[in-house]
Amino acid sequence: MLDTAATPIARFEKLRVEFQTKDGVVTGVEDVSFEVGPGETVCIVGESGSGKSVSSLSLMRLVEYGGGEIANGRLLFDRKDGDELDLAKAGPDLMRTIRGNEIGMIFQEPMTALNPVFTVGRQLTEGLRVHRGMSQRQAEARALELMNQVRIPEPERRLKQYPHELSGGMRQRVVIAMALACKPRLLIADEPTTALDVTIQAEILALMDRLKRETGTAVMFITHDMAVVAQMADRVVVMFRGNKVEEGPVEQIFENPQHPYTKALLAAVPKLGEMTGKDLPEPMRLLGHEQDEIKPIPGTDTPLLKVENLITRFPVRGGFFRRHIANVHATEDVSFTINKGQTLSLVGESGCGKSTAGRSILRLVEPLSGKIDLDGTDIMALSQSELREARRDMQMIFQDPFASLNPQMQLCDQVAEPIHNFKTATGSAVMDKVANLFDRVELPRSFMRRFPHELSGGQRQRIAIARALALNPKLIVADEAVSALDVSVQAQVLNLMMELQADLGLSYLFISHDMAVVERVSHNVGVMYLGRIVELGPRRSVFENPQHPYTKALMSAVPVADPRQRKSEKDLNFKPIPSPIHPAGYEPGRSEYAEIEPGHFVLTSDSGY
Amino acid sequence: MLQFAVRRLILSIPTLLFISFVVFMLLQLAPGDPMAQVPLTVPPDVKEKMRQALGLGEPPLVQYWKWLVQVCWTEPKVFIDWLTRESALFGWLPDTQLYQGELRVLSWQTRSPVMDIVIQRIPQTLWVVGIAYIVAVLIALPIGIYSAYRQYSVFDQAGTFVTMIGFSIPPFFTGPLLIVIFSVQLGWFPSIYDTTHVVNDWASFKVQLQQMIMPVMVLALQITAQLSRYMRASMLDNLNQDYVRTARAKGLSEASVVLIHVLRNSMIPVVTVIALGLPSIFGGAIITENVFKVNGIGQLLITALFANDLPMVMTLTFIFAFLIVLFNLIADILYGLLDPRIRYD
Amino acid sequence: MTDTTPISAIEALKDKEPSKPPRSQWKDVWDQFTKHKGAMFGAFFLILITLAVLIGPYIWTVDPQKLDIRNKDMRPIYTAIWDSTAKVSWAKPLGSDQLGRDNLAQLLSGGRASMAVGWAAMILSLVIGTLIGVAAGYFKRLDGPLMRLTDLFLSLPILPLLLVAVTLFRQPLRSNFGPEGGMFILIVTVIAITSWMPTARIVRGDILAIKEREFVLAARSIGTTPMGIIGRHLLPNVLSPILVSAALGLATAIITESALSFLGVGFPSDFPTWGKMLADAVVRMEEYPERVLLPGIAISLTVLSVNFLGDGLRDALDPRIRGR
Amino acid sequence: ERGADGEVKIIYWQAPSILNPFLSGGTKDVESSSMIIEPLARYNEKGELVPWLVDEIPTVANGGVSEDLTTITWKITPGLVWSDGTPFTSADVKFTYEYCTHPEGGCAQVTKFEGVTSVDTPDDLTVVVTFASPTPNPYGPFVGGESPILQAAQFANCLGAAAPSCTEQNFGPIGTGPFVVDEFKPNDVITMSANPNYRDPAKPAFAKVTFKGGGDAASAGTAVMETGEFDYAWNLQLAPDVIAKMQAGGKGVPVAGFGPLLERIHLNNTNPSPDLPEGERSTAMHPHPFLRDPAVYKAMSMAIDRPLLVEVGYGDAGKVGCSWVPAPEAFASTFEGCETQDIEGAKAMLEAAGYVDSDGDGVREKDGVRLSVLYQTSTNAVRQDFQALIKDWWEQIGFEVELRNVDASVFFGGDPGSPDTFQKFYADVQMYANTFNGTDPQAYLGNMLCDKAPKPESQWQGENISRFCMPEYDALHAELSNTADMAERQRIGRELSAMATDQGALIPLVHRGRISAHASSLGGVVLNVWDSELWNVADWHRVKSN
Ligand SMILES: Nc1ncnc2c1ncn2[C@@H]1O[C@H](COP(=O)(O)OP(=O)(O)OP(=O)(O)O)[C@@H](O)[C@H]1O
Ligand SMILES: Nc1ncnc2c1ncn2[C@@H]1O[C@H](COP(=O)(O)OP(=O)(O)OP(=O)(O)O)[C@@H](O)[C@H]1O
Ligand SMILES: [Mg+2]
Ligand SMILES: [Mg+2]
Repeated sequence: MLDTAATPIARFEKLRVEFQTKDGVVTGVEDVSFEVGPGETVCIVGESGSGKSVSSLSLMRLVEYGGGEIANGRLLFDRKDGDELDLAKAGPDLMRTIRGNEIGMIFQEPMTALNPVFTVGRQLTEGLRVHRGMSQRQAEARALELMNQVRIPEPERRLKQYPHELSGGMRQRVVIAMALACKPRLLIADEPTTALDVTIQAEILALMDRLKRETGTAVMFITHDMAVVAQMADRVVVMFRGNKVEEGPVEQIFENPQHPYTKALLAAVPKLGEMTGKDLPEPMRLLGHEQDEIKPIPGTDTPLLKVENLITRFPVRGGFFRRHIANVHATEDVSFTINKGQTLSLVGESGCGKSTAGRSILRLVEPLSGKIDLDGTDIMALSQSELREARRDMQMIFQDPFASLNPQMQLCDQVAEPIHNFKTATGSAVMDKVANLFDRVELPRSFMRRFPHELSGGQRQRIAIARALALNPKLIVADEAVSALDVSVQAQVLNLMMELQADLGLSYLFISHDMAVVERVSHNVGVMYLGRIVELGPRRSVFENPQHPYTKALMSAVPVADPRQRKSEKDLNFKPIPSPIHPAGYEPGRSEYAEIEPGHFVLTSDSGY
Repeated sequence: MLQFAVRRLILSIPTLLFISFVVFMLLQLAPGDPMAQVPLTVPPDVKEKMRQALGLGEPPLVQYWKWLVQVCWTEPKVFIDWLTRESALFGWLPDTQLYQGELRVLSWQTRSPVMDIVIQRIPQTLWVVGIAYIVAVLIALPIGIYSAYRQYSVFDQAGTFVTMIGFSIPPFFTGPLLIVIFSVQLGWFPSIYDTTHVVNDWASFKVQLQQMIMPVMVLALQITAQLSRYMRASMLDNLNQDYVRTARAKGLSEASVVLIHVLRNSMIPVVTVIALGLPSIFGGAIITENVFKVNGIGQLLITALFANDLPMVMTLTFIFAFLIVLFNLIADILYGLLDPRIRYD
Repeated sequence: MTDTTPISAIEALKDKEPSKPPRSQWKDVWDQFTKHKGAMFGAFFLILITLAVLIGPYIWTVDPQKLDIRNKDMRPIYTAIWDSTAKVSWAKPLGSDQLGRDNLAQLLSGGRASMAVGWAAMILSLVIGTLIGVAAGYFKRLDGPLMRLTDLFLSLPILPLLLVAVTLFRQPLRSNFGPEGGMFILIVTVIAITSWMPTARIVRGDILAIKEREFVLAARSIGTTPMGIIGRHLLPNVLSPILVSAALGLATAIITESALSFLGVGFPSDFPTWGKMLADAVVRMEEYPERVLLPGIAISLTVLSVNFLGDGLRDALDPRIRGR
Repeated sequence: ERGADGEVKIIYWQAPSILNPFLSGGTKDVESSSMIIEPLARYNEKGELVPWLVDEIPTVANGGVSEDLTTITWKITPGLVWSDGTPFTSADVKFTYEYCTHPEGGCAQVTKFEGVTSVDTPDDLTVVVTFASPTPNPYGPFVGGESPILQAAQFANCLGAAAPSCTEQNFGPIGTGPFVVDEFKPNDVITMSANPNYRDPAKPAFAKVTFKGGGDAASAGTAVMETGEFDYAWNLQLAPDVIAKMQAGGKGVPVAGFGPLLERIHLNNTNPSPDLPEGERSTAMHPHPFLRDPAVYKAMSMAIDRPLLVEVGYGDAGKVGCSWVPAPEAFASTFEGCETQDIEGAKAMLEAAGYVDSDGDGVREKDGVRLSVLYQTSTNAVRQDFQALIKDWWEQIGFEVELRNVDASVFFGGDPGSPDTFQKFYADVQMYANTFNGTDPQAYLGNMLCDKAPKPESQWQGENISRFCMPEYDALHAELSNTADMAERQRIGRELSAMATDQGALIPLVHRGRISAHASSLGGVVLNVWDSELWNVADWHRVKSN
């Protein structure tokens, strides 16, 4: 298995980690052995809960703080002076000198990984002063150097800022700089880009790649995103339910997967460009479902929802009298049409106004102006009680399946709630209907009495879908409905949604930032930037013939699930997004479009890009 | 931030006026008579004359207006005069002489300006209630921190138990108990607080310490119980945060992880709780002050209440309301200062 | 790692199902609850005390207000163990007070009063606090006025309020509910309306946070009315701070009632409560320590039990904690 | 020798709030100021008048009081000086009269000057007080702790409406007494030091006084008798066993003295029923349904075990109370069966009068009138014990008793708007204590005159709390006020007092004394109940223990 001559930096041998919980012992990692050689990037992939994080935390000996215990196995680490050390048996003092010094770690959530009450500078210098014994001044100088290394604009100023004042991408760069501060020999990156926008993800990945090459650090990269693996890895370790199921060089894994799980995983990854040449969306071919027939979903051409010139702004209050001084221009002059049985996707970066557009249609936020026509009903003209009625026809699925379910309520009650609200069924009919809905979303009826936390992410999202279906809506607004899910689960949920569309003739407004997913599911696509739709048209024509420069940039940022097509940092050049806040009274110009193909519109007026 | 503070301050004026009006009307409704303490041997018509002399005959609204003018206009003038005349801080400024002998808020019991008495009472209240608060904070925080760090350990369980006991025993029980043990049986500490005692050297400081120790302990027990619960909960919230893992991954020692990273974050809600509790210092601790004869503000309020000394009760309540509103504001500002994510603008 | 036992691909993509069979919600709550030692301790003592004060007077039928001047100042029976000269009698197992009233009977009926005041005031203040907190947190327009109202109540002194209430409402209450019932209602009301503010603040803060969670938006989008959102989604999620307030509130109410008795503005003198027994006995603490200790222990034990019970309930009612 | 004994510490559990007795009238204020300012003459522990700032007490015999009883002439001791060194003159005395009788001053002691038409000062040392009518007892003005002399120079600007704003004067009056105020913290503590200009160069023995106020009687007793922190504690209203326990502490001793203070139950002679319209409740319009029946109130009195009340409530500080005027001795009346409880007799008496328990509910009734009484008093531990005991006894003889206690500040505060004042008397019986100043009960006996009943028209003001009304009584009292002969006055006094108890105005319970405690090492304490307890503080000294 060894393909590096040098001694590996870290070697996991038969690692087993257990957690003591109220329900007895839970095994986080059952039996894992692999190694990381010097200068090598090893990607660890696997679905959520497969033990990726636990393995890496074990190496840092941080699992103990989460209640875990290394029950078995050795964690050999090659120290700088050449002798091998079993970290599993190292004492806490010794571990402290290794953590942050010889092993650096980057965590998943840049939002929460930084202490909100200390400045970036302080958090960066801390490790340096502990491990390198630097003075405050030396440490600051080194911090500045690091900030430059990770290419943060205006590094001096950033050092004095607090984490919340930085954007997600910048924060993640700070976290990387922090991990690199003491020039560790091994860098562990636990899903460093999962929470980021595609464009930022692309930049961070490129940055890590460059740093690895420049410093020669070995990297253990944890992710569940196969496309990212393809971009980063030298070698791949596939984990499944606490075990390593496959290991090998990246090309081999992608081109010739051995283990059924790896195969299934790869099959579930939507790849940008897969749908090239097809007009209509179609479900994915999942392993184990090969026998199912893949049918494109034609939909109809009768419009269901017509949105015209939708403008939603959030007032910003300020000044001494808390007067309305500015507006967040969240959606600005947005128009589109969704046909019955078809899907329109909105894509764009975080903060571009996708969610606001979706919510405005249901009037969950009040639009400022515009016209919303749902199957002949003028939504904007409805009173509150009429609106409630109208919402029967349009439902919503939210991004975070955990946050969108009430943790205190049983699942059947949550699914039954809309039925009770509108009294569409009474008595025992309610539970029958709920049971049918469970069947519909392929959940066992035995789940009906469970609570949300007892379910996996995918299952939870199916509950959310079931709830949305309870009233037989015509339109479902799916706001990042699959973004938080594992690829395999995501594929299942997507297929489910498409299946429902085919069967029930549902229309979707599908909001996502994942281009590959959007390509898979949509009939039409709208690309949003700074509150406006910059490009709108049939999916095929937008994806195969992008016209607006922003659309092009977005496409280029999407990682490709092919290890032979890697991107370098130089290819990437994204402008920071301007602020959507304008002083009160500012009236932006109207959106003007050019129709370059039938139904394919490109914004010609200023978009801010 | 400054703008926020000023805005809130200005907004609190109508609130305070409303509060004072409600309290005034409430006290008007309250039964009782300032003449109740005058012996029965004094005939009613004489009492009636005494009442007249206090201005009791006027309609309530007139009384309220007079009181308001006195509190909000005359008293500040007197205070500024005092500042520029006698205080060490502003004594160098020329004497302003704003006060021209207008009628000040006079207590019905003592026929002297209420504010003078309040100023007189503040030192002992601060010594006892204030120090009890400080002691409580100093005890409660470490207990809370350690309990959270070692959640469900013996220390944690014992701490919970003891603080709960502290919370559930009323001070009119602990007070006399301490007096019986330490004053009567052991003779270590005086049972009566000497408010005239002046601290000017080590020996007198020791005396002060001795007479303070019991009331401070009784009060601190109560406050500790509550604060340590807050501290513990807040620490527990933060100990599981991601940034704690980041700090550990940097190789920081446990001490600095807990005492710098976690503590700083956990203190944010606790500091506001502490700040919101501060007005209660000035409100005094009625029962404890009564038991140990620390004649502080609490005792002042209760005697004034029982003597139906309306101007005194009214002014004290108003001061208290003012402090509550003020410390609400301070707590908000502190929150903003401690937590950089919160910005007021 | 080995392909000898191939995992079928379809299974590989299936989520792991929770291994436990689903159980009834209340059985789950109960199981979690019984695991909490403190809660069990709390529940045990609370039930014991409640039973004692409820049923006790029917078993120990001595009238607590019955004067028996010849048998005054009796010691509890157990003092005979170390002091053979002590004045004890089985007729007065816990001794008697300076007017010969039976301590046990007083303790039992005093407990009734204290517990009743504690529970009633706590529940009332919780209801007020929760209502105001929810209204302020949920309806933006009400937030400012309601929070100012909270400030107002925070600065209201409890004593004059009680005196006002006594004069204004005693007569009508007395004629409707009898002298003790009337005073009970007054005291409970006054304690409640001077103690709901912390609950309101906490609830408001939590509601503000929870209101932003997606499931509330989801509930709105499925047509749940504001009342339904509050009742089904918000309230269950603020249950745990409310429970904590409840535990503290019961303790404060019992202690406030006793402090009022101590200051002489509480119940009629011949109506025993634990707080009053304690306050009355403080002057004779040295000769008759049991007269302070017994009610003191009763108060502490109740408060302690309720606190632990609250802790346990909070854990048990939260399905997330329960799941672990 | 002056100042030789260091410091004396006095604790009053009610804190003095002002040192000008004319503006307060509260006992604590009168007594604390009595160490500083003094009257011309005062009562000693036996209730006898003793000259204080004068050489002798003026009487008809020595010509000091005119034959027609309309003037009294005081001769001030020559050479007296105020503590600031200025001479004490008759002008100060006259000023004090003007100060207190100023119509806008709200003087609490104005009754002391009742009937006075003028105060004249023929010379610096002579004061002539002229009364409008013959006054058999002319020792009201300038006599006793309530009527001390203020310094004219100091208070000159404090007349009338200006009186309350003279904080400095009210907090530190210049006097002739043994001590001068160093610092006065209202409602907290007074520090005083020996008056350098005190008339007796050897006194006072103490150089300093700390006069602490606040807390409760129990802790004051503890501080003197158990911990020895204080030397003198005033008015320990505590149960006898508690005092005994404190005394066992060994650091101090209680002392008791008896004045005319009587704990009594007033019987409402009018109907307090809440069913009556407001304004008619407890007024002469409606007589009480059963309390006017001698059988009823006599039975109530008989059922009471007064010795037991004394034992439970006051111990050494109480005696069985049989007379409305229990002291001075010569005025005290008594009645049969006062000392002994007679439950059976009481039952029989009720039975005979037709009060029987016909419906078996344990409560007697007659003609549909149930013997149900509401029994109110002020909030106070001993009173509550009494209530409990008396309730028990009355229930034994077939009454139904409901207890109520009202906070003292409400009960004794004459707020006409409050239903809970003792003057409104919205109850059937109520219990409290009352007394009179000095040794002459004439004014006190006047409290049962028919027209002194509180009623709505008089804003419920009036001393006749029981609403007792008997023309014979009024006539006899008129006779008293015209009688100068001492023996005759005493006879009439006894008769009036007996009349009030016999005719159901009140039931005397306990003749209360006052218990104070002083440290064993404090000498010279002579408890005086007729005047300020601190009347002879100049004689106090430290007992040298060996
Ligand atoms: N603190 C803990 N207590 C109990 N069980 C735990 C704990 N941490 C992890 N586990 C268990 O260990 C297993 C592996 O978790 P781990 O966090 O390593 O998954 P992961 O592969 O990193 O998933 P994700 O992609 O969601 O981060 C999970 O099944 C989880 O239930
Ligand atoms: N309730 C609100 N009040 C004020 N500003 C808001 C509000 N909701 C959203 N915004 C602002 O409106 C803009 C668009 O937000 P929106 O949530 O629609 O973006 P998005 O495209 O959905 O982003 P993401 O991918 O992060 O969900 C952002 O700048 C956001 O800060
Ligand atoms: Mg993970
Ligand atoms: Mg969004």
